[in-house]
Amino acid sequence: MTVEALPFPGLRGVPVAEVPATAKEYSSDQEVRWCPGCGDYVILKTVQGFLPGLGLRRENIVFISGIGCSSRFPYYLDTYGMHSIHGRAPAIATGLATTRGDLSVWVVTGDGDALSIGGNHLIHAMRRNVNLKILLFNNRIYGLTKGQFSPTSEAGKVTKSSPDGSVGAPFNPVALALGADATFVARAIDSDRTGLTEVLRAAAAHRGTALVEIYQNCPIFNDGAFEVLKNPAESARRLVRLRDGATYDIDGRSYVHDVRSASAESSWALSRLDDGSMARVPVGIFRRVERQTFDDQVRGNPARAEKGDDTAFFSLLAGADPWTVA
Amino acid sequence: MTVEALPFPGLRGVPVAEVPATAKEYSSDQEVRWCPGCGDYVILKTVQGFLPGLGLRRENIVFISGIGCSSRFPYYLDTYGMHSIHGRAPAIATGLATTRGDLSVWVVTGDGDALSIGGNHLIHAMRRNVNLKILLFNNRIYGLTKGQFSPTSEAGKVTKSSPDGSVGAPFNPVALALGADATFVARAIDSDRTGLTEVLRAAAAHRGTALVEIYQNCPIFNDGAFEVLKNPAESARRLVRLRDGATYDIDGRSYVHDVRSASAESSWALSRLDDGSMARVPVGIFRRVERQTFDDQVRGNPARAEKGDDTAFFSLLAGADPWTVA
Amino acid sequence: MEAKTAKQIDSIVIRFAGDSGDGMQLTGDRFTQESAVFGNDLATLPNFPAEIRAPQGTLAGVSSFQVQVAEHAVLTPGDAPDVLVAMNPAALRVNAGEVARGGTIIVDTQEFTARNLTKAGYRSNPLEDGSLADYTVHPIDMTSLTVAAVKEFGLGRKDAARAKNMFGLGLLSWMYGRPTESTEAFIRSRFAHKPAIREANLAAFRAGWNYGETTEAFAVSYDVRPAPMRPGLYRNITGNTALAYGLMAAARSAGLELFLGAYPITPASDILHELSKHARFGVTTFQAEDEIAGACAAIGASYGGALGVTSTSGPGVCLKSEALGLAVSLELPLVVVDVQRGGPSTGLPTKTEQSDLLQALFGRNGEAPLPVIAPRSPADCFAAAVEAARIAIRYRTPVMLLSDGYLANGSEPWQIPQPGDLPSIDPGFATEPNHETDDGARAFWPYKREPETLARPWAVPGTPGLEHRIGGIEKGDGHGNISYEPGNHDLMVRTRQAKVDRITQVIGDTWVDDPDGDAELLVIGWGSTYGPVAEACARLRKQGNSVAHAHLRALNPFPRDLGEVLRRYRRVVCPEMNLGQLSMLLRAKYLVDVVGHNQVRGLPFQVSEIEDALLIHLLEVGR
Amino acid sequence: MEAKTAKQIDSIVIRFAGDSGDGMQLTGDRFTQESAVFGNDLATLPNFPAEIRAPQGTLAGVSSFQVQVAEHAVLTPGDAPDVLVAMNPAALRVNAGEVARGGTIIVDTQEFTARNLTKAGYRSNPLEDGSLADYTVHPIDMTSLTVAAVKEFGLGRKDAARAKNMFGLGLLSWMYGRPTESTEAFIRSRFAHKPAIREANLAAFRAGWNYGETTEAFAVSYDVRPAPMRPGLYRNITGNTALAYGLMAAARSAGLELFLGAYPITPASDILHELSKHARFGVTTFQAEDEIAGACAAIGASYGGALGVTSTSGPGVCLKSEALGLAVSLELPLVVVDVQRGGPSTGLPTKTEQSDLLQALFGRNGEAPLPVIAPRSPADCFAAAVEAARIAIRYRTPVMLLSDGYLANGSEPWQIPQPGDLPSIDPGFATEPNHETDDGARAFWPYKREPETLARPWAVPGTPGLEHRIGGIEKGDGHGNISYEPGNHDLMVRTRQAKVDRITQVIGDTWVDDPDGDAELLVIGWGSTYGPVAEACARLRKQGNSVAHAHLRALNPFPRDLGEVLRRYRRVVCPEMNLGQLSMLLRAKYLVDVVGHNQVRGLPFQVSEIEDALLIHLLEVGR
Ligand SMILES: Cc1ncc(C[n+]2csc(CCOP(=O)(O)OP(=O)(O)O)c2C)c(N)n1
Ligand SMILES: Cc1ncc(C[n+]2csc(CCOP(=O)(O)OP(=O)(O)O)c2C)c(N)n1
Ligand code: SF4
Ligand code: SF4
Ligand SMILES: [Mg+2]
Ligand SMILES: [Mg+2]
Repeated sequence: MTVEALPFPGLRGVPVAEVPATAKEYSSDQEVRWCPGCGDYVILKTVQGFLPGLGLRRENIVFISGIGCSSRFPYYLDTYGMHSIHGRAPAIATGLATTRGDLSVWVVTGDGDALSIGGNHLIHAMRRNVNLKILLFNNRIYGLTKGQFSPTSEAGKVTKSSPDGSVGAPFNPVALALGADATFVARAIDSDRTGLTEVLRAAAAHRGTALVEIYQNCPIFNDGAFEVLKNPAESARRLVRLRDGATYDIDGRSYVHDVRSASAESSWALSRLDDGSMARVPVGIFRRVERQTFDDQVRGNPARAEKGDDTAFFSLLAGADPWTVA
Repeated sequence: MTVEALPFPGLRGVPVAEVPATAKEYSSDQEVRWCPGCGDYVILKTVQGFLPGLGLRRENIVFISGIGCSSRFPYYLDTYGMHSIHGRAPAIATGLATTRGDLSVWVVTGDGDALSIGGNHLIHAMRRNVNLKILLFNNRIYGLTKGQFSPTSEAGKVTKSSPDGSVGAPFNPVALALGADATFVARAIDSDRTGLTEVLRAAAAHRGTALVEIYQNCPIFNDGAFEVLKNPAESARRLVRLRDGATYDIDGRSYVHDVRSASAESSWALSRLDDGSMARVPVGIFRRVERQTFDDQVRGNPARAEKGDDTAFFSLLAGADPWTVA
Repeated sequence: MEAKTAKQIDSIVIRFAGDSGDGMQLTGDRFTQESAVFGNDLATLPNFPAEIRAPQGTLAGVSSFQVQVAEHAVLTPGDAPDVLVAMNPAALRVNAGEVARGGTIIVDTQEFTARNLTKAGYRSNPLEDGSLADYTVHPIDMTSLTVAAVKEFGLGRKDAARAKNMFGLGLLSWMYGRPTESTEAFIRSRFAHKPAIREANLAAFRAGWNYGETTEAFAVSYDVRPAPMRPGLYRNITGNTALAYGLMAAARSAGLELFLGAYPITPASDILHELSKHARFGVTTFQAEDEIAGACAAIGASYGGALGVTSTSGPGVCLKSEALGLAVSLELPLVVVDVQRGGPSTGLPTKTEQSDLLQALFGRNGEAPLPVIAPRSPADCFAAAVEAARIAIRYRTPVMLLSDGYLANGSEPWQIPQPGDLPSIDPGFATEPNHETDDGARAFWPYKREPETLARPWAVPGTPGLEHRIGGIEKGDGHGNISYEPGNHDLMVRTRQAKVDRITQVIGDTWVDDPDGDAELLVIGWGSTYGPVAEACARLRKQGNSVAHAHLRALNPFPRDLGEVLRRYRRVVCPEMNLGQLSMLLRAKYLVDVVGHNQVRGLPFQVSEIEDALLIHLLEVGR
Repeated sequence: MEAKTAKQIDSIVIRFAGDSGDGMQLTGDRFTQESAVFGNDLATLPNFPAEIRAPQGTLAGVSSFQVQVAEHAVLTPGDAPDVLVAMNPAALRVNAGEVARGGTIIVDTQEFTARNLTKAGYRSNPLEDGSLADYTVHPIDMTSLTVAAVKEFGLGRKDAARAKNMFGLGLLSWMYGRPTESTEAFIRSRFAHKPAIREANLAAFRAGWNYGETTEAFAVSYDVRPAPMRPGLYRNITGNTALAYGLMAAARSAGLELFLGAYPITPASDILHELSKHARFGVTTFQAEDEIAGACAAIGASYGGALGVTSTSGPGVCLKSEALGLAVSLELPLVVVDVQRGGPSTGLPTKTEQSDLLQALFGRNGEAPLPVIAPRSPADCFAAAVEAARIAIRYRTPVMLLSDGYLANGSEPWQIPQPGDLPSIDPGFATEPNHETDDGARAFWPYKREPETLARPWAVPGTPGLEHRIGGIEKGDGHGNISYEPGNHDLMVRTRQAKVDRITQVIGDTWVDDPDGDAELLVIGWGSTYGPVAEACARLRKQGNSVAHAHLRALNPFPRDLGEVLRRYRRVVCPEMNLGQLSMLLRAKYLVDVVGHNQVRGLPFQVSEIEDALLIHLLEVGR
């Protein structure tokens, strides 16, 4: 196997292809079954269009998902894939990424999957900094179960399970990730192919857990949730495109955005810029710092290099005080 | 039942006693069974000493814990209590607090219980802002299972389950809480009775979820973890006692601590002040903002006030299209 | 034009099928409702894909709704549809094979384009290639007729065409002489704020009716007369709604708040949806972060003196299992609703199955017995929920209520209880010390039991003088403090089992239907197989066979007389939608050679299938 | 002084008991090790409180270690200790009642202060009030003797006194003529970096020996000669260690990385601890955030081509159950270790029980069968782990390995395998397409099965051309794409069951010990009851009775011949540390009236207890 150094540290160890597959070859033979107009389609297209650029062998890419509309994603990509159980994709991916440094491992999850039932695995993956790329399709609703509010739904949302309005403030996924000390946190919008591709490339390049929140429209149960960020008249005013080193004014204070800052000061301030009204919504990269990854450390454990031959093994079995019966 | 307004909004609705119980009356008839020297003893004493000051009826106080050494706490208090299952105390307490506005509900948990297996319930309780007081006994180790590293153990820690050193950065519980948009976050030290009492009182006064991280010594499996914060020579230099409105210099920048700030800027900066070296460790209140509580909102749902008499109920059962068979 | 003739028939099975977006569930619901109001007995079977809206026109996107209406008691939605309404080629393809030979098929020809035929996998047009020769086919351009009928309301073509399901409903309503008032009222209220759409739907509905009345194509209409039913007030109800109402009724009877901790999951979510509407009746619903939290919050609520309930499906039961063990140990009331679906794992989320029975009984660590109750029909979900709650409260125990996907979404007429019909339930909260210590002091012992039921006291926080601590570590008999004593553990394990066994006190004897009294074959079932099994037995009896039918509502404990019942027959057959779970329990407990008849297809049994299987057994036992 | 006499005995049961801080586990371990090296057969039973270190001197804080050593084969740690070493009044109080009448009790008198006596609940001093008249009591001031012996090393009194357990060990070593080299070597290496403590412990140990040798109190020493054992290299090993080594051996034999995903829980944590030491042997341990993540990470590792393992105890199995359903559906190798403890709920965390058998079999939604294997003794955990892993790999299935708290911490001599002893295991990874499509193209079908085993291919990421997607929704036979087709579901449910049933191919026939051949009574057990059952049978046979003993290692599927075996006997008795779980399975499957003998005390059966129970059965069957 050729193992080449790529411009992507996040993919170090993953073999590159002689002839990378095309976007079309990344599409599986399975019929795509989301609702007409679902934001998941454009994300799928963007991912299929972006993967060839990584130059990897298709067989060394794995997509692991939980349960939800978004979690059908792996079926549509002609890579290795697993559609697992609700909320557990980060845990499964952790086992895979830790044992297999030669794979590029992606997680696809929804706002319910990642932040409701799967919240704990998500924050632990970020804390450990496993080399995983997590795509969180946030449509602020439970799509697959037909429209209950999710932990990112705005407070007071009227849904099937909250006819009197939902109670409780929503999570801010970016702030939560920062609180868990995530090394890479970004946000993108389903329909913004350029912005999404850019963020995906940065995520792939990042060595460690990369959380990418993708605002995704669910035309059936939460249509237009992000409409103001898409319609050209409004979006220019509302979207704050993040650039490292640029200056942003927040609450009368000015912040030079430093994605690599240890204190994550600008990242934090920017993460809380949107108070839920979407008056100003940052997209792009909030944070991108280096920290040893969990899987590199496990695989790099010096003890693994010690001699583990048969002699050593059978002497381990024998222990300190064996005796012989003649 | 006398329901008096207390100086503690967090206890609004909880009946006060004519003659509050004494510290001694708060101690149950069960023999305390922690190891000699365990930090849990002093916390217990402090809590027993502090409870009478709330002026409540003993029977309206409930302590709910998970599993761990710390989670034995409820057995030793002569209030209502439940020693439940590992990690789930916040969820159980949520059900109780939501249905019973007349109770003062406390959760006792450990760093493993709250942040490992129970991480998800913890962040959701804080997101929802249920009126619970959560005491997180952080000894940076799994005590009850005899000494494995926990999610707050320093990276590289050598324990029974990590002979080659643990892998992965620890959680910063305060930062995690801020990321989950907790309305009240504080830290105290087991042996600092005054500081702990002060924080407990503020927590009791807070209406909403109050997370109190308590640094607790485990002399058996992680002895002296917080020693530098206790020994008088060092502690003065290292401890940063938080006061609202005071100014703190962090990374060359100066912050006026504002516990009530919506952006939580100083809270965040202070939460990250300790980089793990304990060179400067803030104790006291990081954040204390008001937000509607989950349980108040649920109980205050205007729909609950609508007439729900037998006529209404049987007409509900009949539905829109009943018919009569004669 | 001369008046058309109406032919008398005693029952009919109709299936509406179309794309997920075609509104087939609604159409079926309305037809059902019309029939219910008319006074027929009926049963329904909705069937929809796991995808929210699979690509239009594909086989995967087909959604259907079947209903049987009859002038006699009806227990199943029917095996094979007599009439299929297929709104597109995919719907025809998926469903045609199941239509009874000689049945009627009505299609919307507009959708039979080359493209749609290909999507459905047809190589030639079935309306033209003779492949439907065995059926009476009515090709109708419903879309165009609908669009024409609603032209005046100024809708776009797409919106106009969307009303075609009402056209179909109107046609069928005419064919079977259904009363139309309730549907018209429904349309008016549903689209109250969208006048154009309201009028279009009304117009399409009437156009369908008129189409039947006017055109030559339909020479006769049919008349299914009302079924004899016990006098009373009725409504049509689905299992999930009935179950939700049952829980509310029980809480009401006991004077308790009802607290539901749940996480959405198909096919249980509608229980959460239904209960969330009823805050006014003292119902609190908590959509938890996961199933564990849902169960735990319910335990917390029960600890505080509410009726705690948690509802889910099989995968959720997995997650709740540790918490249920805690509830067993805490001995607090709790109702756990498992609406079973196809497994294992994610399985077939929208399909039905009975494969969680052993999980309900044994899916916890240690000896952790809990009672299990299963409703047998959609409407029976009400009574079963009341019973589950009553047992939970009286015996201070979690109770598993095992519904399934078929019961959940299926519907049937239900006689609505009247004030006074509901049993009163006494929560019997502890209010004072129950024990005298050696030194004569009065104390509260949280595990001192009521001798008859072995139930422990329910002492809720806020009660002065009864402060106590409970937990999941083994507790000392009586005083309830932690105890590691070997003999105590053995005693407590046996006592918890004995308490569940005592529930035979309230569940009554086995329900057995053995009209002839000389049957040698017993069919025993549980849960939703009731309908097909009972109907199969009825048919066999009509043919002169003797067959007995026992149906279990309590799966744990079994009724006291069950062993005796089983031993009365030469052969015992147990049909289940699993690989033989109840069979195993019966064989183990009674050493009776119960023979399973098992099917795991995600669908309810067909009556004919059970009939056939039983016929063979009848031959074998020689009657 | 004249040389003391040594009396020949064939076995002895010794129990060391003291405060949690007194080092009783270590003392017991060392005595065991000395006896093992000496060549006795032996079995041990550690017993410690759930609290880390309950208050000193209290009954709750007592920790004990029992060992039986013998010149013949030994299967249990013995019913009643012949010798009790009690380091304080609490230890005496808790344990004295179990000492065999006429047995020996050695106490440290220093601890028998008024305060300690009260703490232990004594009203008068048992050393003085005659209550121990039935025993030979040796009151020795061990603390003072130890302090005096170690004076020269300059330790504080507390540290000095701490060596008193070594004094006790020295004394017992003298009494039973144990070789002392291994303990001296052990002390030297353990305290290599603390010279004062090292020397103190050595001195205390020798002082104890000399005390026995010198004083009048002990007139005789005892001689338990080496037991005959098959020639070979032996060591003493606990169940948890053996289990960990077995997993490593299996992975090694298969050429796979071993990945353990686990969350600490008593009594399974030591498996995690042990495996975490062996990175050099290709072992990765992942201490997960919870049990769910532990199981899921192991599934991820298996998907990537490692041997995924997850270890836990009953409450953890609850949490893993949804993930295990996924593994059943994915059909990937996985070993799930459940070290059973007292339940339900948190139960008795440090005690043993066999009450998770039904959970192992049925604790998942839907029909989710998986094989279950149970070791029967501490050393057997090695072989059972190898077998579980082999089945998991060969049949592509999760396998449940059911150990228990007694096996986990108990120990016995184990014949160490030599290179070449281990079976070779072929993971048989898929490397190329396995299917030809209609149009003649080569394709990879992830659910196309090997006809003999019904196992599906294991195609790991990184293999070119085999890209495929798997998941927990029902899969179409062969191609493995999502399928909602009813017939396919029925087929897949039955195929998964058939695959597990085929494992009879490799598990062999039922292990039956029926030396006389004319027994009418069969005792059937599983797991850790092997020792007491086998010993009870041996005793009964010595008394001239015929009794047969079958012991199951595979609980799912059962061996092919099991029904036939059961039917050979007039009576079948099944002793279990639960309320009758295996009994139920056997009764259901074979319709044989298996009679349970059940005990749920958190402790292994006593041999005598089983003997007594069987005697009654023997009388009843008339032999
Ligand atoms: C254990 C379990 N609980 C619940 C469900 C039901 N369920 C499936 S997906 C889902 C939530 C989907 O929401 P989200 O993750 O936001 O994905 P979306 O469908 O919106 O893409 C739920 C509750 C399940 N499949 N498994
Ligand atoms: C489901 C489950 N998993 C694991 C355990 C074992 N367990 C009990 S407490 C504990 C961790 C204790 O650590 P922590 O919460 O920090 O409490 P401490 O003992 O340090 O106070 C673990 C892993 C359990 N009881 N239940
Ligand atoms: S329900 Fe919403 S998220 Fe799901 S497929 Fe349909 S549009 Fe997409
Ligand atoms: S192990 Fe540690 S935390 Fe637990 S009781 Fe002992 S000292 Fe306290
Ligand atoms: Mg969503
Ligand atoms: Mg801890």
